[in-house]
Amino acid sequence: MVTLNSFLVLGALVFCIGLFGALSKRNAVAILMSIEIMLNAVNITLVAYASAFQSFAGAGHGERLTGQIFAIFIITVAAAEAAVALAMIIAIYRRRSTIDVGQINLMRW
Amino acid sequence: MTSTIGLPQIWLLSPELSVVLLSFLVLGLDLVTRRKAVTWATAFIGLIIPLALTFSLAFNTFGSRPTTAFYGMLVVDTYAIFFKLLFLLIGFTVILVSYQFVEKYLRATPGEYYSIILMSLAGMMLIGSSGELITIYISFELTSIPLYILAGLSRSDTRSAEAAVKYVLLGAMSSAILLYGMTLLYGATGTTDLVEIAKATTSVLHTGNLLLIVGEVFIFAGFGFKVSAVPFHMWAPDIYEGAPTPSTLFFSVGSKAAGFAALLRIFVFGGLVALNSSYLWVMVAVVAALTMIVGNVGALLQTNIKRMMAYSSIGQAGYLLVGFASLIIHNTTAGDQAMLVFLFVYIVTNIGAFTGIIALGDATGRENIRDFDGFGRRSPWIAAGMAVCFLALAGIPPMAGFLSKLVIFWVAWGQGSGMTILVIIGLLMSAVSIGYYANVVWRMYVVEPEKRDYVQTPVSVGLTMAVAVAGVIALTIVFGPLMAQVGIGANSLFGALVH
Amino acid sequence: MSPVEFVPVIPLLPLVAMVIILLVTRPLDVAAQRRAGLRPGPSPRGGHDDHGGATGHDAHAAHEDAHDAHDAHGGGHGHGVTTTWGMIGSVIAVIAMVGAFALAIAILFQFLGSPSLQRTGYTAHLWDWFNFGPLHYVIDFRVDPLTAVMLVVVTGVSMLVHLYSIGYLAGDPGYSRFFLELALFTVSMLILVLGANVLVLYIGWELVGLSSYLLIGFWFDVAPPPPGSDLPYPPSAALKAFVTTRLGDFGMLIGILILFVTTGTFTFTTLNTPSTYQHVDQFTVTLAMILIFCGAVGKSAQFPLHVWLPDAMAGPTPVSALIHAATMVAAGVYLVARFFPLYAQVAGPQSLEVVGWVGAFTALFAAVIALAQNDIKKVLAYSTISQLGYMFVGLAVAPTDATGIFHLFTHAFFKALLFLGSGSVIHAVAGNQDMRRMGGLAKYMPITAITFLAATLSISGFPLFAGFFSKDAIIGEAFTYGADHGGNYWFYGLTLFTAGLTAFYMFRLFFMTFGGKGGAFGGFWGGERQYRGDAHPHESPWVMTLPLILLAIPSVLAGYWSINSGFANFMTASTNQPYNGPALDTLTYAGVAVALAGIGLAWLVYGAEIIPARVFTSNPVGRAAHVVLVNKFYLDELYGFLIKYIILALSQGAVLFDLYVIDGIVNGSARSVQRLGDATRRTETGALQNYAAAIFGGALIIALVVFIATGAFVR
Amino acid sequence: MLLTAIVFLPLVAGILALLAPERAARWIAAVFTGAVFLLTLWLYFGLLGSGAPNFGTVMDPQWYINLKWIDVSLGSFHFKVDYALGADGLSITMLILNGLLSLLAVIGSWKISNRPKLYFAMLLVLETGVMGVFASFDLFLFILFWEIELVPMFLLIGIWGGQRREYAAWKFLIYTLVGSAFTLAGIFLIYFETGGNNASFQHFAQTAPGLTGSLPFFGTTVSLALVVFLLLFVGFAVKIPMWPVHTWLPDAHTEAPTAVSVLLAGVLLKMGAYGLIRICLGFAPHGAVEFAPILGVLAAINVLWGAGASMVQKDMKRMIAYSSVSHMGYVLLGVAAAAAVGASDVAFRQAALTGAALQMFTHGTITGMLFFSVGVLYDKAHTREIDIFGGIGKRMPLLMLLYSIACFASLGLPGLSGFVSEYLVFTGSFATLPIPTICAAFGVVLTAGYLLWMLRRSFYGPLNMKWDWLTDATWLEATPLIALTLVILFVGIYPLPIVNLLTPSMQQMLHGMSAIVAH
Amino acid sequence: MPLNIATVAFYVIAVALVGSSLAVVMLRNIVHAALFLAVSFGAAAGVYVLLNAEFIAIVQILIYAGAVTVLVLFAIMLTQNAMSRSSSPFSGQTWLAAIIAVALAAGLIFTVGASQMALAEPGASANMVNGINGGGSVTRIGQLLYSPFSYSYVLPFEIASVVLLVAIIGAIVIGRED
Repeated sequence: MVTLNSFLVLGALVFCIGLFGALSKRNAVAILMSIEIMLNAVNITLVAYASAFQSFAGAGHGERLTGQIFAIFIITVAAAEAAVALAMIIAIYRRRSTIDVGQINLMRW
Repeated sequence: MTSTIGLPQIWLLSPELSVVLLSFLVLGLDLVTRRKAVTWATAFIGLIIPLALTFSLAFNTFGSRPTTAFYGMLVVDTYAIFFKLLFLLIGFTVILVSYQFVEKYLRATPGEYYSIILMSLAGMMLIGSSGELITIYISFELTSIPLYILAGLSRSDTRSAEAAVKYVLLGAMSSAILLYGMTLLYGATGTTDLVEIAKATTSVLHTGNLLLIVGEVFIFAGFGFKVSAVPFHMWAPDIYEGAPTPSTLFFSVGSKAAGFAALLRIFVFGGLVALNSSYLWVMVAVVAALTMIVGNVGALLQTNIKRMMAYSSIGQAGYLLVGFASLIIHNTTAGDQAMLVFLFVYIVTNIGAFTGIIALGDATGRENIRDFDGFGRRSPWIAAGMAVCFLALAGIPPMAGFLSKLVIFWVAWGQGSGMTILVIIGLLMSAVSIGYYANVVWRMYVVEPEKRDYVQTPVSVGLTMAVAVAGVIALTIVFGPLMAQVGIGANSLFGALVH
Repeated sequence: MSPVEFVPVIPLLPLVAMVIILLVTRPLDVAAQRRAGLRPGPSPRGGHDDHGGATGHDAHAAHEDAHDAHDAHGGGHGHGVTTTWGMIGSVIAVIAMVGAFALAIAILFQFLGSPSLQRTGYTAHLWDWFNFGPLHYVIDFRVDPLTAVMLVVVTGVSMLVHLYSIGYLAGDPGYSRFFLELALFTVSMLILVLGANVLVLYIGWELVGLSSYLLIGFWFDVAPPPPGSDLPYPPSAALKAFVTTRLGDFGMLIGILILFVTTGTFTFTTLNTPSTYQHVDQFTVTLAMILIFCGAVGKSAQFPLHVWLPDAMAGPTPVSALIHAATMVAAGVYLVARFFPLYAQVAGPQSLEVVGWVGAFTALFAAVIALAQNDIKKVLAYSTISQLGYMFVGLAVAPTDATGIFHLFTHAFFKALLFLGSGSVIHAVAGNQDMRRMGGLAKYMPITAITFLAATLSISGFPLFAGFFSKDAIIGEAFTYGADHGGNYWFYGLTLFTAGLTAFYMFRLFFMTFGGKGGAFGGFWGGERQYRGDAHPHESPWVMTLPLILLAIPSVLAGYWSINSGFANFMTASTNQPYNGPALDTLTYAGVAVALAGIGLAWLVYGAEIIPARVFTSNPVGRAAHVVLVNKFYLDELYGFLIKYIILALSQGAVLFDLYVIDGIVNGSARSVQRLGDATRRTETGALQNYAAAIFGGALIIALVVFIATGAFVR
Repeated sequence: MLLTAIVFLPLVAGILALLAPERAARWIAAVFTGAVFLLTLWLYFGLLGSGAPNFGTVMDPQWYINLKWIDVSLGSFHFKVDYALGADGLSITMLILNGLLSLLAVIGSWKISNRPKLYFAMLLVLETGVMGVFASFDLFLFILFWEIELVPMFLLIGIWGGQRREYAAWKFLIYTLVGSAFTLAGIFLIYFETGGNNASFQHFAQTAPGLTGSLPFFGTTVSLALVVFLLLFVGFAVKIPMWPVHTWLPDAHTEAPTAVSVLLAGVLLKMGAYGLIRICLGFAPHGAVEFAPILGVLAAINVLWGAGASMVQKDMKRMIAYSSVSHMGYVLLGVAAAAAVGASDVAFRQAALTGAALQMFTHGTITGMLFFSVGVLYDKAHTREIDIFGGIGKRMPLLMLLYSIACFASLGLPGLSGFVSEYLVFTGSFATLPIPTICAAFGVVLTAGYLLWMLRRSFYGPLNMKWDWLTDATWLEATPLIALTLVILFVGIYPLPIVNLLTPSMQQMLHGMSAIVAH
Repeated sequence: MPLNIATVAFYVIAVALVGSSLAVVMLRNIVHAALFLAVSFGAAAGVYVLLNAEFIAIVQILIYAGAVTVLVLFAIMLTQNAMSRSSSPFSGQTWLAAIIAVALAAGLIFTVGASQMALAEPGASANMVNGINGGGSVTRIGQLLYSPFSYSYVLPFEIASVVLLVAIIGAIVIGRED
């Protein structure tokens, strides 16, 4: 039986996979990809909740579609953020010829 | 709650709206004129409009107004107005102090620069008056993305680009954890409206609800990143150091204030502190203690003044978190009020401190603590103002910094035995903090400079410093009325709970 | 208005003189000296050396070698001229002292003539310091028979010493300063004896210490004597005197405090009333009295705190006469006498036993050391210590304080005379103090010699001289005491033996100085042939001989006051106990016999030189003893060792503790905070993933902590 | 108004001195400190004029002014800081002392040439801070003023100090701040335990006897009042300074310029003692009573430790600094004795407490004089090493005279003020704390030892020809010394006025303590 | 337990999602990873479809699988030589990352399963994928996003527009060649 929990667990798993990538990869672009996976997981969770709350339609604002709306905003903003982040990665690549975050450590201590 | 959108609702939104429109205008000026002064003046003078509109909101100049608009997503209570004013103050000073920097060091055109700042400012102002999670998130991103950009704006400085990359990637991660937290909150309560969340937490849910707790922890982590609370603080030193100095000033005051504005809005207005307060208290208290310790201790051996200021701002966040902890433990407005006052004073003093750093940085391009040797003679007035602000940050009387810190600790002590340990840690860390704050004063006044030339500072920087110092002194004198006024704002935050 | 009501005037007179000298004559004197080129003017660097001050002596003093420097002190041999202003100041001081002395005499006679006044005394309230409930800290003067006697002694000797000093110090650049300090001493001593309560007494007590310090160090700028010389060095001697007496004062202070907290009063009349102590443990009082005696031990140079007095001879000789022989050192005796009712009636017998033992031992001890000294003033110094010991024995063994005080009274005169006489001698032989380079001076300075002889006879207890009456009374009382206390004749034996020693060393001194083999009257009256030095001795001027003559009178005659216990009855009038002195003819004969034996032996060895002095040092035992005596039983060395290796070592320990332990902790914690700061810095690796890991790991840990706090895992 | 003027006139002068041309700075400082000194004197004489003078107590302060400053309720508590200034005998004594020493400090640093504007400005700000401490009648205002003094002192040592000024200035700053962190915690504790609505001195004095109860402490309990006392005391102990937190003092005093050393020893240490008496003793008497025996022992250690350490110092100033440690021990002893409620009569405790307060005054003048004397010597010779000199009394007779007077006053010679206070302390404290008193009294012997030994080594003896060129103190240099001599002599001979001034406030305090004994 | 087509679909999609996400983080070749990212986004869209959120699914495909993936690929191409191929793509703290990720996953799974929700008494245990019951929510979503007259998220919507604007400016300013 596929219950809400199935989706939530799926979301949590994917979130943590993305997290693992974000914490372990050295390539800045790969980190960005991992972050996108994390955001995706958040979206899955949100939409799952939204679906679960659909049966309570009318009980409050937005007929419990809020989760879906939220997901849309997240997708939008994530895209914008990705654009800015990629621009920055390219900018640093121009200067340092590397996008290995292990080497992007001029500033420390 | 009105169901339509009309003039009153637009009025409530008007400060933010006007800031956004101003940013468009400034952006457009690039096409029309190449004179930087024009752009600068437009941005600066234009900010008077949102300021006026905010005051009209504060004093209800157009008749009695609703407190919410856009279906509860925009909440214009006293708390929101307080933060709007605070952010406008930040906006004024940051723009004022940026003039010379824009001339000399900027990668972007002035129009782009000021419009980015203004958009971020609009985001900050919206955070303070958002009554709903989605709005908060979006406002939060509106605040953050310009900050990422600002970090990377320095021409020919590799460190600036590095700071930008670090900031954007870490910021995105913190967004992710924040969103996950919001999602869990949504899952637990079924709504993103803070008032509804407050109702759900007070009526339906029970203490010990893990969904709620994990959601709260993640939200705290997300905003903890913004306010640079330990262990989410690690970005701060690098980004402060790498970013151009006016941007750093903007991070250190704007970003932090926005983070706290959102944190308080969600936790207090959203009624989260009503449940689980004892567990949340543990969380916040531990983080507060760590933040104070790491911030103040870490600053001691820094050589770069901006990096030192980053640690300083971490330490200051720790004091604020002490206020937050005392707010949570007994769910009283006292902690809230103390935090707002502290934030206010912190912002004014930090502006002054950074203005001094900018003055030297603009003139010489140097930003090591060592470079401040003999600054007291090379630029007596700026140095004096800077010294006053540093000492206020350190909490040395009679400046308002002492009083605000006193209030934070006073309130915390009043909350009971657990908090006293936190207060003692805080007091000891204040004593430690003098080690690096006074060090700057020491270098400015005691150490002989390598060369005795006079450091030229433009009027704008001098003016900013004058405003900051006057502010610090004025805040000291009117501290009582200030507390009372801020108290109204703090109380308004608790409004949702009584519904 | 009777004389006694003017008693505050007595200290006031020298005080006024002192202030005049300080503010008027001395600055003018210094200015005059500078004009005359007698002292360095404003330095070439253009400083403002224009208000003079305590520049001692003479510019070349520092360059002369130590010996000469010392010689130069023998009373201003033409190194300078006394300026008019200096002379005016000294004359003012003398006039003030004459006035004070006259008033003191008047008061004494008033007391003698009024038995009621003898009983009640007279109290003058000057001003309050403060009052706390029942505790009164007030400045009061009180005159009773004891004080009246002391007033006469102090003002009398002081007056004569002032007069004498005009001659002795003539030409010294510090002439004005000397009179200033001398007047200060007189004021202090008068405060001491006039105090109606312990507070005032203590004030005077400390102030005489100050004056003593200043006057010992009068020649503060001389070069130290060469190593090996036993000449005292004024700066060191002054320091030693002050600190040593302070050590005694420490005990005294504790004793005072015990009395104060048990009785709540400082006033002597209350303190000396036995009924005050109805509810006080006797042991407490005994302890307090022994502690108070510590003060006396220090001030009166009793063993083991006597070491400062011989060194104090570094001061000018008139100072030695006034302070270190006649008055200040007797203050200890005065102190015990002041508290005598407490010692005798309230405290346990142990207190007076301690007084007696210390006194008796010191008397013998100092007399023994005096045997081997060659410095004329040192002999007199040890003699003083010894005689003070007598006085304490007298206080300890007699039923009243009169016996001891009477010896104080007579001793003041003859010992002052001895010192002034020795001063006259030193003056005559160009500052030399070594008796081995004197001899035969009688012919050169007959007045000095004859008066000196009178004093010597007096101190030796030669019948019918003053010392005979006072000292033999003590010896007699000691015998009675032994009879009353189960055959404890130790005091008697010691005092008697010491009397012999005293006679011996005093006549040794006399013969070595004035006489010698082949002199007239069997060696008593020497001349050129006996003189071993190389100066040109001469008789002193009249200002110096006049005091000698004046002092010789009481030295001879003062003893007759004790006939029929007159003095004792005067002293004890307030107690209404008629006093019966020891009727001990046989014992007196014993004392006289011992004295004569001592004189005879001295004549045999030094006067006629029938027995060579080598006899004492030619055998190994004698030689060893002589070495020990010359070195004064090595007590100075012992104290030096204690100070260096105990006090200074402990102090150094404290400093090191501060430096390494406390500051170690302080700096260490500062450093560990810094190290923590460094560690904190090092966590900022610059690597983005570490930061991210901190964010998520931190959130995870916080969540876990909260989980545990909620008990989520338990459920 | 008078107190407001006294507190803030120096600040105004400081700002003026910064703005004025360099030559005028010292005149501004002199005129203003002089005026302030006269005003502080008027504090006393103004009261004296009115028939039976009422010098005030904590409950009944004179020259009282109370303006609302901060007054907001936070939760169930009231955060209230009033601008409350007042004075009782204790305050007036200290205010006069500060007025006098500040004036003399300005005169004593007349010749300063390195950045005089900043120097005098800092000196004046310092005066404001100290005046504020002695005049505030609100605990929060007190702590506010308490810390004002830090930065001027830090800079004064740092800029105009000696060789190791950096170490000394930092040590002073951190030490004091860490100490006052605890004091602030103590203030919080007492504030909330007494209702959390009022921080006025009167309020605390009234509620002090009610400060009972206990706090849990690692499985056991300690009395609340003791905790309050100890927390408050830490900051004061650092300032006094009490062994073992005294080690900042020798460094700070040694490195500070002369006038600053004078102020540091003369008034800043008194801030600690004032806090101890006024706040610890006055507001946490239960705790004081409990702690008194230990305080007595610490006092004795202070006296002996300081004296011992002075004995072996090579640097004149450092020696005097350690002597301050020693002499402040007498203050501690007096306070301890006043708190040591035993069988003894209250009169003894009053004597002890008055003695302690008087010792604060006398030590301020005497040590000030000692530091001035060393300063005169140092300005000429540029060294303070005792053994390097020798026989310089010959070249500097006036200095020798005045220096000797200061030394004798310090070692407790009757007729000079040091004796009065020390004697008073001893007579009072012996009743309750005999053993510590005996130990402390031995300090008097040691004091005589090291001070006179120092004089003997540097001033006595044959003139070391190396110093043949030394000139005597000028009139300008001698002025502060002579002024202090007069004060020392006056108090030494006729201490009644100052004791009368102190008595009512001391009595009030002891009255509070007696109420506890009755409990 | 009824095993209907939707359930099967869920598991298939779930496996694809987890697998492709793992591939993204595990693969050495960054280009391959980017391609798997597209797969992952697509799988997520499938999940949305299962949850009756067709609009989200479409947006997901368009923005994520389309735009963002392409953007990422461009970025990868532009920074082609940035990473030396010999070295590992993982940083030194891989194990730490793994521990954090696993622990966090465990905690989150524990949390979401164990807690009471304000609205979900029947829903939490109900079968969520009874079948695809047709659209219908798109109109509502549209209304909710920007209707000025009924309850809608018009304020965040407008703010989002500014966010996009600022992102554009930022990308231009940052990406501009000096």
